[in-house]
Amino acid sequence: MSNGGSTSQHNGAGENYLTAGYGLKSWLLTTDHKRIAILYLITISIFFALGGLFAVLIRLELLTPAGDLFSSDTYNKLFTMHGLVMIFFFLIPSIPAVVLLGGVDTGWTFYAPYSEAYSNTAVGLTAIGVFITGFSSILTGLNFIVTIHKMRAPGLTWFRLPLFVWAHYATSLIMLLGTPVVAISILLVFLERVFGIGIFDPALGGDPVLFQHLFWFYSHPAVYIMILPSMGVISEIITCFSRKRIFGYSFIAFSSLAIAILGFLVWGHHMFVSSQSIYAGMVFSILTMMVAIPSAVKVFNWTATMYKGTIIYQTPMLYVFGFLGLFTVGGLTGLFLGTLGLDVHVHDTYFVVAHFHYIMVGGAIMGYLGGLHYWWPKITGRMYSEAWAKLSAVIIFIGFNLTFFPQFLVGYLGMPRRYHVYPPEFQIYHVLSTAGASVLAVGYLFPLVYLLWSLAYGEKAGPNPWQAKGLEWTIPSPPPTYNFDVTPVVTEEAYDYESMPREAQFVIEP
Amino acid sequence: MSSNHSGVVAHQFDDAVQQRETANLGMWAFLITEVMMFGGLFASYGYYRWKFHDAFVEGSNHLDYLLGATNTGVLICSSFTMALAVQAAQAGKRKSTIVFLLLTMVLGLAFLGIKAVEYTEKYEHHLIPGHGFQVASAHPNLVELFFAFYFTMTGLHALHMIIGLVVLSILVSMAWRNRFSTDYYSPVENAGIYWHFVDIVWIFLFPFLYLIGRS
Amino acid sequence: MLKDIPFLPQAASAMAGRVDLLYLFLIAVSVFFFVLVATLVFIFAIRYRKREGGADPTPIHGSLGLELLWTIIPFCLSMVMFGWGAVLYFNMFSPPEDAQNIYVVGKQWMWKIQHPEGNREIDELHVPLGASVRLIMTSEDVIHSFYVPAFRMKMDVVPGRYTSTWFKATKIGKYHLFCAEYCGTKHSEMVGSVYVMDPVEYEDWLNRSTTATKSMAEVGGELFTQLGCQTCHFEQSGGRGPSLHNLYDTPVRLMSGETVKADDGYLRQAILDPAGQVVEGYLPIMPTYKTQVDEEDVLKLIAYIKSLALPQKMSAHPAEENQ
Amino acid sequence: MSEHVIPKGVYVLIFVTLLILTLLTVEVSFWNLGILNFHMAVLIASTKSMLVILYFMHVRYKGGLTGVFVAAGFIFLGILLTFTLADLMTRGWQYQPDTSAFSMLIPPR
Ligand code: HEA
Ligand code: HEA
Ligand code: HEC
Ligand code: CUA
Ligand SMILES: [Cu+2]
Repeated sequence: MSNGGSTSQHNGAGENYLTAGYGLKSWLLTTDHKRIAILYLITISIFFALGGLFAVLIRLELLTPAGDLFSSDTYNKLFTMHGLVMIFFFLIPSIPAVVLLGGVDTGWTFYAPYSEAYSNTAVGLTAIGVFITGFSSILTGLNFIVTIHKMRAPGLTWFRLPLFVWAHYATSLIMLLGTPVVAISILLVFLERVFGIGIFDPALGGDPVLFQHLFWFYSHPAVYIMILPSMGVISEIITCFSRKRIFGYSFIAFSSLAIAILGFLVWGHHMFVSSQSIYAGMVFSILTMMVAIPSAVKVFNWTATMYKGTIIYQTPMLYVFGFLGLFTVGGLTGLFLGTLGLDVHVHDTYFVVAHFHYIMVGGAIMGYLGGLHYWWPKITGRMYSEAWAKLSAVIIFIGFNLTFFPQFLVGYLGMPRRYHVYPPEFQIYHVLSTAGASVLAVGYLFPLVYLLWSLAYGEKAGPNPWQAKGLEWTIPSPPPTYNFDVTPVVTEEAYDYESMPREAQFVIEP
Repeated sequence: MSSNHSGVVAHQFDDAVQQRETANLGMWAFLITEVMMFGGLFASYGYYRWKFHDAFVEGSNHLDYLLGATNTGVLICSSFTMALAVQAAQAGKRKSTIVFLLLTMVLGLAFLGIKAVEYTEKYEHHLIPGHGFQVASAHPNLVELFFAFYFTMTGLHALHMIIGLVVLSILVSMAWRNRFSTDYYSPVENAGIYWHFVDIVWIFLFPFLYLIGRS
Repeated sequence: MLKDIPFLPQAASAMAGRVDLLYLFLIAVSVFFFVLVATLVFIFAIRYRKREGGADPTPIHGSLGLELLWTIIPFCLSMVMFGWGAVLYFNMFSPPEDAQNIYVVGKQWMWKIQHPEGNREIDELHVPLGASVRLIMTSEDVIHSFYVPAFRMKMDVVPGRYTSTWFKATKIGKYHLFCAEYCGTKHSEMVGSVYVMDPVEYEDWLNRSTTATKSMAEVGGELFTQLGCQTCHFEQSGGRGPSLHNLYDTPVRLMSGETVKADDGYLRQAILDPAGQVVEGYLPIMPTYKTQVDEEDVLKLIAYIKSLALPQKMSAHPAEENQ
Repeated sequence: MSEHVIPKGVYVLIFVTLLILTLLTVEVSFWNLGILNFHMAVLIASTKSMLVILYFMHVRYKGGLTGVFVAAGFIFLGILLTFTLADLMTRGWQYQPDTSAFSMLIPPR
């Protein structure tokens, strides 16, 4: 394996953001966004492992139909924690911290009146946590939107922005519009608990279905917060390893916006059997179908990008392949759920569980891992072991399908979610699923090991090991404390790979 | 406000205009989140008002619409003086900026004062939800629900007023120390936008809470 | 081996086959698109892989024609899904006129079921083959969800109001009943069985099952006297309250000027919150019975009031009528 | 690009209009218009807030981007309100003898 660093100006002597200032304090109080990013990366990795640990315990319990490993209360806490940690570790890592202190067992959907009247644990505390994080995610979103509108580098027109930025713009939009609503509903829950006023509790005159409306108004769009950044990552990687510009740039860009906006119109599809009016159900169903279209457009454009490219099987690209397949399955099964007559049967069964794991693990996590491998050299200045990386990508793919595909089947057979004991005829599927989860766990352990290993022993990466386009690749790896010495001027479109000289196309052999 | 270097352009901006526009847009984006937050409340309120119309009428009739109307007037006056303060800041008139800001604050305080009178009265009539709530009604818990919304909505609104007053007092002191110029007045402008927004919330709260079932 | 891994659950209701058909259609569409995407990715990955002497990447910006194609086709297909699903959904929540009622009360963590004939069961539901059954459900605590996979039927059971759904069993047998909405510690143990029986046997079961010495309406009638309702509600008009005879399912004019139908929900409210809807021409003097009756009592009272309605409207054994 | 400075006269005009509209909304609420009372209240409040937004908040004189932001805020607010209330208001339509009145219930505990 030869190193792309041969063309680099990187001399190892200059100060970069990793070496500028040592000590815990300089890290914790840092305002350099790259350091923040590293801290963020570490935090979410820890939370991912923690969420994974809960998942493994869930899977172990489900190995047999009887509830032999944990008590039902423990199991209920497990999946609640698993869901919360996994969902919110994507957004902001501080909610889980609050949750873990308290011990909540309401399910991540906090359904009233259950969450109020019967859950004697720390909903109040969680509420405060959500409020605080909510506020910070609002500020993040706000900051991002305004920055994009007003502070782009010269020449960086809207249609020259990397698609990653578009995706983030859409994400911020969702945070800006959705978070306040969930914040206020949590406040109402809080008031209800403290003052005993019946806002959602039917015993006092309230209506639990209203809570579901307010909750899903935020939480459906929030699922797109999880997938959109990954979609952005896919656009970056697929162009780089096809050595080709993206197919249908503006369609991909606008579909992100369409997803963000339409995403606010479909929340009722979580409530088809909640005693919501069936007419509202129909409206939500038809809109759900429409929000799927922009995702379809993206999938097809990514596929078309590979046409007549020069495909390089580097690890990040393998994750892209995985993403394309698994996201498509996850998305298509989302349509099953959006189809009214069918959702009545599969709602709150393992079919739903399989759907969102296909999208979130198969889609979002694959994107996250792809991005991690893609930018690892940039962040750390080191190359990881390609062979090990490829191996674990394959293991993850296999383990993933083994874990979650059986869940579609058992879901359609009628296995409800959040069950810790179940009828024996479902066991075979659960055994398969648990077996898959073990494979998956191994697959996730590998990157942990070889990435850490590369920090010490990996080859030096040079500024642009993939010969990638994009401003971040023009500066040394790891980047210096002040990103750019001079404000860069952008004169070309994003992903203009074809115009690169052929010999510069790629240095690392696949 | 994004920056407090008076007259100085912070390093991530190219010039004063870009900086001002950015701050302004940021304020608008923030207000969108505020709209959505109050929106959640209005949606819940609307839901129950439709569902429990009679109880909400009853609850509403316990409110003193004259005080509500007076307060609406007071708030509109304060918006007016706020608009004049922004205008004065734009024109670089330090003294009238300060005077109008102070006037706005006085009106804001008057609003809160009247609100306090109303709250006290509710307290005396045992109309505080969850706190020995008592009302002669066929469905007291639904009337209580109305008052829960009344207090949550007006309370959140009052909180916004208080924050606004704090901001205004900072602005007064900045203006006092001559921090603003015709190039740099966006703190005043943005505080103005915020203040008007709070006014708008009240413009809806007033008829929704005080004026139902009066006919 | 493969027989142990079924693909579709048992189908035991009129709706089941229709839902499965829709499911198969969606699978067909999904397989098509999945295979399409996967094959293309696969072919491109092989055909255009980086290799000695491979062609340079060709710059392609996009193609409006293709974009339209792959927007419109999925859109049309998804509209078919919507339409098909919506029709089924509508049917699922529109019980036929002749459906017989069975009452369900969910409670942490059990299902309490009452037949109009007075039989009561816990975590079990016996129904006759071929009859349309409408479930009228409510909860005493939190939200539950009544789920019978073999019927492809599910409906949330919400405290504070009645929800309803219906089914028509088509195959004799014993089927799972699950609670599908997370409801606390023993959510996964809030399960039971549904028995679909031959109508004759069902009759038999009704008579046999010992819980039912009196019909629900009869018990309701006793309650009516016990609670003193008859002090105001006489058979003829002239009491302090209106006569409840022939009231069920007829329009009632309220003091507020509205006219509402005297259905189950209305009656429930009339008993629990009389002041909420006062009948025109009467004073709001009826006390609330909120503290004196529970959900099951209310159902019984309602059954009694129903039994006071026109005889042809009510039948003691609707199952018979269906045959 | 310097800010447009709005003449005082405009502010005064808007101010007076707002006060008049406040009186009007109180007055109208005492007329017996049935359901229309609510519509009138919303109409007047919307007019008032429109005036505040356009003139006091300078949106009329700002670039299109601010307008887009404001519109976005209202559109999404509209979505939240419409869809939530639409559920409640159409529940009674369903063919089912027993659902229409249920949404009005106070249950026992
Ligand atoms: C990242 C997260 C994510 C994403 C992106 C999605 C995307 C989608 N989701 Fe999913 N969903 C969840 C996370 C996510 N979901 C979670 C966590 C839950 C459970 C919540 C809980 O209860 O705990 C859930 C639940 C859920 C439900 C409720 C199920 C129930 O409880 O009964 C529904 C119902 O409509 C649904 C639908 C969809 C649809 C239609 C999409 C669409 O956006 C998908 C679009 C993508 C495609 C369609 C694939 C690509 C397209 C093609 C290859 C072309 C062919 C296309 C056509 C023919 C149209 N989802
Ligand atoms: C992004 C979100 C995300 C992710 C990644 C996952 C990942 C996984 N999930 Fe989860 N899941 C949810 C989101 C997610 N899940 C949500 C929202 C719910 C609903 C909760 C609710 O009902 O409220 C749910 C529910 C859920 C259930 C249903 C529980 C129930 O309804 O009863 C199951 C059951 O199999 C499950 C399994 C798994 C498995 C096997 C994985 C695997 O992919 C995990 C694999 C990961 C690991 C095995 C960890 C790897 C280990 C290391 C990296 C190193 C070790 C650590 C150190 C040395 C520190 N999940
Ligand atoms: C103190 C007298 C009184 C008693 C006791 C009483 N009611 Fe009533 N009831 C009334 C009056 C008066 C009305 C009409 C005004 C109203 O709707 O509130 C009424 C109305 C009703 C209605 C609605 C009738 C219609 O025509 O729409 C029902 C149903 C009803 N009562 C059931 C009961 C039941 C069941 C009980 C016993 C558990 C009971 N009532 C006890 C006085 C009484
Ligand atoms: Cu009852 Cu779950
Ligand atoms: Cu959703």
